[in-house]
Amino acid sequence: MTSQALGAEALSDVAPSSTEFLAAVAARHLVGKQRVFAGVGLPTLAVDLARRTTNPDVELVYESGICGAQPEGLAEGIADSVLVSGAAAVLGMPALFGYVLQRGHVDVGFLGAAQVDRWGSLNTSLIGNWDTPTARLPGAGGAAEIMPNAGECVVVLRRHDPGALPAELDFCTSPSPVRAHAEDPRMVPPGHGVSTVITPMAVLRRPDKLGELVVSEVHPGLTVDDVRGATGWDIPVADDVRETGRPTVEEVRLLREEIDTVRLYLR
Amino acid sequence: MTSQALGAEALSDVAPSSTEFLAAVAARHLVGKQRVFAGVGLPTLAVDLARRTTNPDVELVYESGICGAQPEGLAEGIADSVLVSGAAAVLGMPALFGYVLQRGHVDVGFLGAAQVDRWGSLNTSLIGNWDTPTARLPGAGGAAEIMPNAGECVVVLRRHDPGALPAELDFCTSPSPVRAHAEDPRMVPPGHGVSTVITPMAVLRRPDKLGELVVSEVHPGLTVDDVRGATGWDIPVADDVRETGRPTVEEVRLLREEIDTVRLYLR
Amino acid sequence: MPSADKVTDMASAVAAHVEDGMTVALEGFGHLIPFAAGHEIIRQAITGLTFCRMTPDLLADQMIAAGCVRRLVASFFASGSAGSLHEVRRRVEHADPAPLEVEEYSHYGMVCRYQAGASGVPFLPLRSYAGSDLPRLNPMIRKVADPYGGPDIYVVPALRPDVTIVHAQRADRSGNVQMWGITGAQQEAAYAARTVIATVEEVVDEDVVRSDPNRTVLPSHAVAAVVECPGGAHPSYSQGHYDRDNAFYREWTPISRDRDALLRWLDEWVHQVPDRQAYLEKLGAERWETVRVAPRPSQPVDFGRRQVIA
Amino acid sequence: MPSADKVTDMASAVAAHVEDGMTVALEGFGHLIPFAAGHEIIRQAITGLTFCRMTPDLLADQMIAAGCVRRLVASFFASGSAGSLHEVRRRVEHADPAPLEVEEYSHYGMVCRYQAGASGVPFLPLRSYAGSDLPRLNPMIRKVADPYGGPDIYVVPALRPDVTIVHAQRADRSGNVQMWGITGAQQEAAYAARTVIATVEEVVDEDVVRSDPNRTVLPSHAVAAVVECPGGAHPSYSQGHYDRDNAFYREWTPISRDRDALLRWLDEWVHQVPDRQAYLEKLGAERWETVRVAPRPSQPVDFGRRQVIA
Repeated sequence: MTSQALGAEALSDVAPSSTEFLAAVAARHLVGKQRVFAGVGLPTLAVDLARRTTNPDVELVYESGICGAQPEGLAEGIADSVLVSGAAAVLGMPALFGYVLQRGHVDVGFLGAAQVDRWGSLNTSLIGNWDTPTARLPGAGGAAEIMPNAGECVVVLRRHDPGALPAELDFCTSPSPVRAHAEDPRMVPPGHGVSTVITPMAVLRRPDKLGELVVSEVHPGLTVDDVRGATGWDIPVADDVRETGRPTVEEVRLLREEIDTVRLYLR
Repeated sequence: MTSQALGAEALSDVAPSSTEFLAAVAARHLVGKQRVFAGVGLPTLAVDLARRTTNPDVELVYESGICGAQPEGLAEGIADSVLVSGAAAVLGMPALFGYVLQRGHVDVGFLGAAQVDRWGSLNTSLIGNWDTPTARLPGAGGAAEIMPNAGECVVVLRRHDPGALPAELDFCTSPSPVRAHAEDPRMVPPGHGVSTVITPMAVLRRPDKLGELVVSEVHPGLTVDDVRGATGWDIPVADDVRETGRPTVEEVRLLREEIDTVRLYLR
Repeated sequence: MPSADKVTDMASAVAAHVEDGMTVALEGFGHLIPFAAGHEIIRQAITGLTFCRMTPDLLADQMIAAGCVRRLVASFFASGSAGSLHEVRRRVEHADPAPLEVEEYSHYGMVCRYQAGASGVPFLPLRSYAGSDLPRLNPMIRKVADPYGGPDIYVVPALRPDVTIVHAQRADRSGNVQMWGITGAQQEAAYAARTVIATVEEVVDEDVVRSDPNRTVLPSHAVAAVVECPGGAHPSYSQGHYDRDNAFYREWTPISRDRDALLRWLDEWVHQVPDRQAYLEKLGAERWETVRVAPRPSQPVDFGRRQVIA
Repeated sequence: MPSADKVTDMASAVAAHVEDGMTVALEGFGHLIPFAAGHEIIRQAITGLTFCRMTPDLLADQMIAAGCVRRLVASFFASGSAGSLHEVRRRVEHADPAPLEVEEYSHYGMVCRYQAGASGVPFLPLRSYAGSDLPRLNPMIRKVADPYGGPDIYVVPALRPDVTIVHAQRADRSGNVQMWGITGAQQEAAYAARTVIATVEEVVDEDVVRSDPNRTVLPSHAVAAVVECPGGAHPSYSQGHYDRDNAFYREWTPISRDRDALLRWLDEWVHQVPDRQAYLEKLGAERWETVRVAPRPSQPVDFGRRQVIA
C-alpha cells in the first residue's frame, strides 16, 4: 500500500545486478507475446510479473509438457507437481517437442547459457577442450530445440565478462541462425534465434536474424565503455543506445510480496 | 445341450463354404498365438471361437487402437463403442501402428483381399487398369502395414476362382516378402507374410517366407484337381495334402448360440 | 484465466476459416466423425477442396456428391469394412458426373503424413511399401537411404492442411479440447494444420478440463474456434454420449448407389436444415432413442494438491 | 481375463531381466523416476551398463558412483536446472575414479531416438543441430537429404534398450500400466525396449484400469514384469501420491561433491536396506509428512454402455 501510494510509475533503486532488476527488464520483452517456453527461476518471475502488469494473457509452456498451468504454489523446477494440478493440458514429450515447439507454437524461448557469442550462439555443454573439459556443464537439454523453433529467444546472463561473452565459444550447443546459414544456407531455421541478451550490465539486441548483437541499453550507473570493455569482442553500439529503464517500485513490490514471497528465486 | 450330448468331437456337416466352416478352420490357426490383429467379421468369430476352445489367452488388437477389449455386445466394426467400454487400453494411431504393429507385437494378422497371388501378395485397391479401373476397391487401409510387420498373415477369401487367385495381380497393395526381396533383398520385412489362405475350397499354405503357396488341405467333397482348376496359376500340392477337418458340432453351436446369436456375421 | 473466448457457431466458424480450394482435413476414425461440420461446408457451397481423411466414408461420399471436393487424400475408401462409397466409385470408375483426383496411402502412411506435418519435419519413414505398387501409383511415396547403413526405407511427406476439423466430447471456452475413447490421428491432424476448428458435444467450465489435464488432446494454443454442437458426430458416435446409428449406415448404401437419391438426401438433410439442431429435431426422439447409451463412468484419479506447510 | 499374472517383487524382476553389460533405460522426466529400481540394480552389483536417461540426475549420480555404469546416453546432465552431478563431473573432467563414456543428444534428440526405437524405424528426423557442434561431438547424429527437395535434415538413430524400467501410479496384474501427470517419454522408452519392467505405486483390480482405457500408457503386451512398490519414486514424486522431496535434492549436492560421503550414503541407504519398504521405514513418518499431498480428484468421464434393445 505504501508503495502503491508512491504511484505505479515511481522507480525502484534496486541494483541492476539484482534478480528484481533483471526480471523486470525481461518482463518488458513479453509485451504482445502469447506463449513463452521457459524453465523455472528468473523466467518464471518475469512471466508472472508480465501477467500482473503488461500482458495478462501471456502463457507459459514447460519442457515437461505442461500448458496453461495455474499453480497454487511457487514451482521448484519445471516438473513440479503444482504445475500439473489444475493445468489446462499435460502433453507427452513427442507432442511437446514435436507438435508444440517444432511446429512453431512458441513465440519466445527463455534460455540461460554459460557463454553467448556475437551471433547469439550458446554454449551450455562444456568449458575447455572437448575431450577433457575443465567444466562439464549440463548440456543441451531442450535449448537446442528452442533456439531454432521459438519465434525468438531471450537469454538472461548472471555475469557480463569476456568469459560469459567470449569471441569464440568453447562449444556451440545451440546455434544461431548465422551458424546454421554457414553450414548450409537452406538449413536456416524458422526462428530468429537470440533477439535479446539481458546481463547485469546491459541489454544486448540482435535486430537481424543473420546479424550480430549490439549494445542497446546500458544499466544505470554504467557507461557504454564499461559494457564494451566487459565483452569478449568488439561489440557494436546501437545508434539509439539508452539507459535501461529501472523497474518501478510496484514491480519490485509484486516480485517480493506476491510472486516470490519465500525468495526462492529472488537473490 | 443336445449337441453336447453328441460329444465335443462329433463333426458338423455345415457346408465348406459356410461362415461357420471358414471361422472354425481359421480358429485352428490361432493355437499358440498371443496377439491377433484383425478387422471385425469372420476374424472376430474365429478369435472368439479360439478363445472358447483351444486358446483362452488369445488377444485381439484392433486398428482403431483398442487392446484387450471385453465387449458386452457383438461389435459392428472395429471402431464400435462396445469395444472401447471396458477395454484394457485405447491407443492413438501413431502408437498403434508405430509401437504395437511396426515394433512387432502382433503375431497374426487377419486380412481379406480381392486377389491373392502365388506369393501371397494382396490386391485390395482396384480391378482393371490403374487409371480407369473397372472396380475401385477400398485400398490399403492398414493391410500394407500388417503384411510386413505381423509375424504372419492369414487371409480368408470368400471365393476360390482364377479371379480371386490370379496369375498376376491387377495391383499389388500389400506385398509378399517375395516382392520386397525382388525390389531390394535388404528390404525384406520382419514378418513371414501370408502363411495361410483359407478359401471355400481349400487351405493354401506358404511354408517358406520367400516361397509360394501350396495346396495343403482340400475341403470335404472336393478334389485336389477341383482346387487346382479353380486357381489362376499352376499351384503345387503339398506332399501331405489332406482333407480339411470339419468343424465340430460344438464349434458350430458356439458360433451360432453364443458368439453370433443375431447372425451378424454368420451367413 | 484471461484466455480468448473461442466459442462461436458452426456457420461462423466454417465461414471464417474454410475457403474454396483449401486443403481441409476432417478426421475421426469411426468415432467422433465431424459430420455436422461437413454438412455446414456443403451448405456454404465451398468448392475445390483437397479433402484429407484416412477413411473417407459416408461423410466423403456426401461432400463429394455435393461438389465440394476436387481431390481426395485418403487410405481406405469404404464405409467401414463393408459398404462401397458409390459416389466415390462413380467418379473414379466413370468420371461420372466428373472426375475425382485421388492421392492414396496406407493408414500408417496417412498417420505419418499428419505426424510429419504436426512435427514440422518434411517427411517420416515407415516400414511399409517395399515391393508394393503404391509408390508407383503415388509418386509422393519415396525412398531414402539409411545413414546408419541399414536398407533404404520409404518415407511419406508432411501433410499440412489449411484447416483441420475435429469433433470431441468437450472443450472449455478457450479451446482446451478433451476426447476419450478412440482418438485416432486427431491430435496429429490438428497440429498439422494451420487452423483448427473443434466442434464439441459440450462446452464446459475450465475447472472440468483442469481437473484432468492429461485428457486434453488439443491445448488451446492449437485451436482457433470452438463450436458447441451436440450430436455433431451423428450418424457416427461420441463415446459416452450416443452410439453409432448403424441403421443409417445401412440405409446409406442404396442412397449412395443412386445419384438422384443421394442429391435428394442432401437436399432434405443438409440444404433444407439450417443447422445440427434442426437436423436432430428432424431425426426425431424415437430414432435418437436407438443410439442412446447408459452411463459407465471412469473411476477418478487423484492429481493431488500441495499441502501448505504452516 | 486369463492373461498371465506378471506381478513379482523388485529383486526378482531385476534379477530376471537386468544383466551386466546391458543397455538399460530408466525414464521419468522429473516425475515418477524409478529410484527404487535403480537402487535394486545397485544392490545386485550389476556392472557395465549403458545407461539411458534423458536427465541423468541424482539416480544417475548414484548408479554411476556405485559402479554400475560404463556409458551414459543422455541429454541433460544436472539435477533439475540447478545442482551439478558431481560423480558425473568427477569422471568426465578427471576420470576420477574412472572414466565415463558419454553419448550426448538434446532432449528432442533423445525423444526421437526412443520414438524410432519404439516404432521399429532406423531413424527419425528433427529440426535441431544445424550449425551445432553436437554432430561433431557425437557422430551418431547424421544428416539425410530430403527426397522432397527441401534442405538436408538431421536424424538420430533408433535407441533400443535391452530393458526399460518405468515407475507409474498403477497397473493391473496382467501389466496394463496407467500413468498421469507428466508422462515424458516413458511410452516411447518402454516400447523401444526388448523388455519392460513397470514398478507401480499400486497394483489394482483390472476393473479400475478398464474403467478408463485411455489412461493406459502401456498395454500388457508391452510389459514383462509388474512390481508393486509404493514410494518407489522417492525422492522424486508420484502425482497424487506424494510430492517431490525437495529437501533431499538439496542435501544431495554436498553428498555428491564428496565421493566418500556419497559411498557412505549408498552404503546406508541402498546396500544396508533390503528393499524400498525398509528404505521408507528408515526415512520415517515425519519426513514422509513433508511430501504428503491432499486429494484433488479428476472429474470422471463417461464411457457409456450399450443399451440392450429388447
